Amino acid sequence: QAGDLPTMDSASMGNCINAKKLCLDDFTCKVPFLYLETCFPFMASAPQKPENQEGCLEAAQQLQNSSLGNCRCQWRMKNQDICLAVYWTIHSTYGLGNYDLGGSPYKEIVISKPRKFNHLDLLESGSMSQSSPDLCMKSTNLCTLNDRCNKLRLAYGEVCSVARCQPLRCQQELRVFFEQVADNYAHALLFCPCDDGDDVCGARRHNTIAPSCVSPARDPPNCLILWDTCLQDLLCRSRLADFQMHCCRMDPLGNCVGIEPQRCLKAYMGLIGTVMTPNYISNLSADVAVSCSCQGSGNQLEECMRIQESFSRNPCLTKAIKAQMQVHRQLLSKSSPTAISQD
Amino acid sequence: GHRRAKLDCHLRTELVKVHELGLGHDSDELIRFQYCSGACPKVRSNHDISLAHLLRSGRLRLPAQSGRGSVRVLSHPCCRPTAYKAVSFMDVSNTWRTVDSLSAAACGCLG
Amino acid sequence: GHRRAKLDCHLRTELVKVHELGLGHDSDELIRFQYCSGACPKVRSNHDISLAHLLRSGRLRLPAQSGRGSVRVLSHPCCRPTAYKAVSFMDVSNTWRTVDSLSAAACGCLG
Amino acid sequence: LYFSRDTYSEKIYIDEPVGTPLLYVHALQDARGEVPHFRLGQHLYSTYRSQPHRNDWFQINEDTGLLYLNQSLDQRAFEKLSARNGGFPLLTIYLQVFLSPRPFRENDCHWPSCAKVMLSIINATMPACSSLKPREFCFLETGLSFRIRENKPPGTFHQFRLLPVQHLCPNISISYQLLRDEDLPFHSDKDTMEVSMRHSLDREQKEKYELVAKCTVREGLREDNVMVPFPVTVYDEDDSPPNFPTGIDTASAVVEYKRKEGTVLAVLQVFDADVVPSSGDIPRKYIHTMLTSDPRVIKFFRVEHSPNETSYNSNGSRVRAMMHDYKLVLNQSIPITENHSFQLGVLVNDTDFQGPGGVLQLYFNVTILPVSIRFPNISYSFSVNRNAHRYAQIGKVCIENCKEFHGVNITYKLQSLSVNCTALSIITSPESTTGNLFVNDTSMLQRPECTGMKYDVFAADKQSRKQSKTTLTISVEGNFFPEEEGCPISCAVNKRRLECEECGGLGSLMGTCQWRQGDGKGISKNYSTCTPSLKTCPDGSCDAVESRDLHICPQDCIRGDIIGGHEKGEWRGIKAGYGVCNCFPEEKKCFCEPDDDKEPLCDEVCR
Repeated sequence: QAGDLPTMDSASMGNCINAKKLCLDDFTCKVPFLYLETCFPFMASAPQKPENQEGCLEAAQQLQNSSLGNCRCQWRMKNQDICLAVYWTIHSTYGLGNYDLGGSPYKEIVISKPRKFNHLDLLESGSMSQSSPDLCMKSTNLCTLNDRCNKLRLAYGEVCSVARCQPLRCQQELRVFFEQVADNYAHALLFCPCDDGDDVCGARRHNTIAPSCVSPARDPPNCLILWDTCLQDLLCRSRLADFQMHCCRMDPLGNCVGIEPQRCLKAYMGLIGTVMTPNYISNLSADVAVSCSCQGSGNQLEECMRIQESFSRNPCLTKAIKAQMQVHRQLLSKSSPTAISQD
Repeated sequence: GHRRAKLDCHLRTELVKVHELGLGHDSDELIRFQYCSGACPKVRSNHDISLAHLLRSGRLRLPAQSGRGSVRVLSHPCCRPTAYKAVSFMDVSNTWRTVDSLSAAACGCLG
Repeated sequence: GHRRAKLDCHLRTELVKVHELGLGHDSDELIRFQYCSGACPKVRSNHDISLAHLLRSGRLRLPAQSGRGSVRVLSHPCCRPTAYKAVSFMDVSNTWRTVDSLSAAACGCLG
Repeated sequence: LYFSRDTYSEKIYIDEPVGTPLLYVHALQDARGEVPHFRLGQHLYSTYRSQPHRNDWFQINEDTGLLYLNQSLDQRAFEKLSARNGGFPLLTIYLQVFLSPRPFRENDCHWPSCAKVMLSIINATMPACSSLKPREFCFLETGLSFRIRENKPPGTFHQFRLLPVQHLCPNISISYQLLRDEDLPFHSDKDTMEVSMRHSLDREQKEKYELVAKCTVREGLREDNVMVPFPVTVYDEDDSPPNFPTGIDTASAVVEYKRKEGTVLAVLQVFDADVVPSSGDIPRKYIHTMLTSDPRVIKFFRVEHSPNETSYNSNGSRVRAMMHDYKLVLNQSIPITENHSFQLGVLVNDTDFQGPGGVLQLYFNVTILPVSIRFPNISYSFSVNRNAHRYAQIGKVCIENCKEFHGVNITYKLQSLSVNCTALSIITSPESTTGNLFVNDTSMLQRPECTGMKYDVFAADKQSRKQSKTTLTISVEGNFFPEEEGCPISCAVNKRRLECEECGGLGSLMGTCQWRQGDGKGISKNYSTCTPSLKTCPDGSCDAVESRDLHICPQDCIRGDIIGGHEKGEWRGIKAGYGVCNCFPEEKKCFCEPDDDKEPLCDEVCR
């Protein structure tokens, strides 16, 4: 019986790799864990429905009180995929209906105050200054002036370029970029504000993650099929769960209770480079969507629409993106004080 | 000393806009253009010393190239890139482009 | 096409007296001094095209070199020897001398 | 049995008394006589669902579906539940309600046999009735939405009353109605405040009902109305047999010139008013088989099925449906001598559809026409300049309808009829089945006595060995002049008009290369370059003659490096270039740069 469970203290949450080691040293934990690994063999291509669902549920409940019960993974940890495999071995059992992934595998992170940009003064001076500096171009050039941002951006730019596009490498390098670049640079590049009707700025913002290479499918797949594809990939499933938890929690009134905008944006960026890569819908819009359709959903049209609308009609996400754009409008426009802090 | 070394063949960086590269790409995006510059005095051979002397004394009859000054003769190794790297950017139609071997990655005195 | 290729990097020969070499050997004996000259158009890279364009448009800020105009920058590979050979002669006191790597044996576009 | 909603919700305040009714869940029948029994999952799940919690507070009446508090939820209980809420301030917990007798599995809660109950627990006691706004008596903030399966027995699927608030504030007069429900298959009962179906529904008639529910709250003389959307989605079952949308079940398919594998010969459409099975399952459920045992038909033909969702108008709203395209496709190229016709039947089986008519038969009336290899009854004559270089393209010969042919392997051959003067060869360009005549031996052209040539041209189909012949007369024009010394083999090497036009090169028609002046607009398809013949090079295609030798037209055929501003062709060649593009075939390299880039022989800094 689940009974009264110890309160969850987030600080004590070790990562799941260590938790697994602890578990395997303790017979009462080892047996149910090894059994659970057969329930959702993440090494197999698709997690089929386990034959003996009862046994799996029981094993999962026994592990609730073990170190595995509330272990998490970190964003930039080594062997992240192994950690995520352990997490989902434990937590796949609790999916409440398959369109609710039940919480994020990632540990809580401290969202740092948005840092200023160095070299901003450089952009205003002499030969650097641009005739009509739209803020997306400015963000791009700010990235170029930062060693790490420039290096990682060139890395994905090369494998996502026209005539040399390698979709899988492009997705991988995009993930590396958004994971390893300082948040202020990643935010500036992705959530740069454009004036209404400025389609040049909008086109840069829309194409900055090279959508024609990342998701080259001519006619977009059905969102349910895309969702299943994502679930079969450890990283995509984890990023989707993180997004669901940090961007899609609405109270009955539909306002974003307990959603921290910066954390939601991090979850949104976490999906870039997976099969469910979200992007702006056009050169003239700040609305975002995942490229999938609800054609051919049959009786699951409502579930399909929910998946689609968790990106295209998500007030929490839209508010977070708009707020971030406003921050950058101040930071990047001329009036802002020159940046001093080093990267 | 340090000051002297700065004149030797080394990698330099210049921030340029893509359209300034003269490759026909019309974009305001900045890129870090790296190139090699500096002298290569140290490794000169007997050949170089004699050649320099003959050049200075005007002893060599160099065929003029049609209207463009004398044909080039170098009496010392040249400071040139020993490795290159591609540079990617978004052109004016916001398409990602990559130009191979656009920027120098390392320099050396060659020949 | 033979006519044009003559401008490309190739081996040239000049008959010079030993004392004209500037190596301090005082002898009137003639030697065949070979050196490399010519352009290297076919080996240029995107880097060279852009560097040439930036140089021409004065876009690169080159630090002045002490007393000899701005620092050396080459926007094309340099035509330099890729092999050398020694040359022997009898000096003014009729002693056989050999100077290593005095003459170029083959040329190439380097860098 | 199935739930009329996939998620129910209700608001609970702390310390509401035991026995407070919360909500009714409703189940609808799949077949008459089914009686629902509701069972509650043992666990509560919080927003942060990593750990379920035992359900000590909620119970359900197994027969009526009434969910109620069987233990008051006090402050201590609230704290215990929020501890597992992942730090989110608003506590939302989920219950799972199952429809037995089917065996339920706690964790496998999907509609239709399981519904989620979302309870928002407010960390405060229930406010006084007088302080509540009218809306709070009428509807919850979470929207209403209902699911009803078509063709199923009618039943009650909702009751309007907000049980907790109306239980704790009994003297408020509240009434509900569905607007304009007279002409709708739904009825809201004033007394029971229940909503039910008048009759079973047909999705193919109407798939979505966007109704409006009105609530009237009377307190003394004051009357307030609150209206909310009341959407009902009708769920599909495979109750429509496939049919022919235009009544056409037969199509004719003629195989004539287009005989290449993959050629679509004919298309027939099958319409299905249902949208189940969904696109993922269609290949398994919608089976088609070719009704033939003739191995030749199986060898040369295949049927491709591509389903697409469509929609049609019904009662003023769109209803989704499926349109299935069945294409007869050539599986392999057919010999040109084949000459017969037959009818190919194709059985289409909607295996999901139980009734009669789930199986249709399509007919393709296939006619395979023989195709003749014949030259038009004209004799070809071309002229060639004495100074033409090797690979100069003199002209093209073509059998009748050669532009139409696809998938037929035609080869052309030349046979010389003149003894002392034969300079030409011919090569077949595969895509357009034409014969390209080109100069192959220039020494012949330079002989003064060689003033003309005569050839027989043969066109043959490899497979059937059918052949046709015509005659070809060539006149030799112009006087021969020796070429400038030191000219490159390839025109493409030249970077300026002067150098270009003073030299010839492989493929040049008149002995001199031709200069193409570009538009000079950035990286453009119309780049400047020196070419043996403006007609064929550069034209973005490395044709059969050009691919014989890279020196002829490297602009179209290069696979190596292209330096400077450019865009590569899809497979090879320069699609667009900046300024002047010139090439060095030996080094397999091309350069594209503006002409003003004089070769920086010795820029001022290089001494």
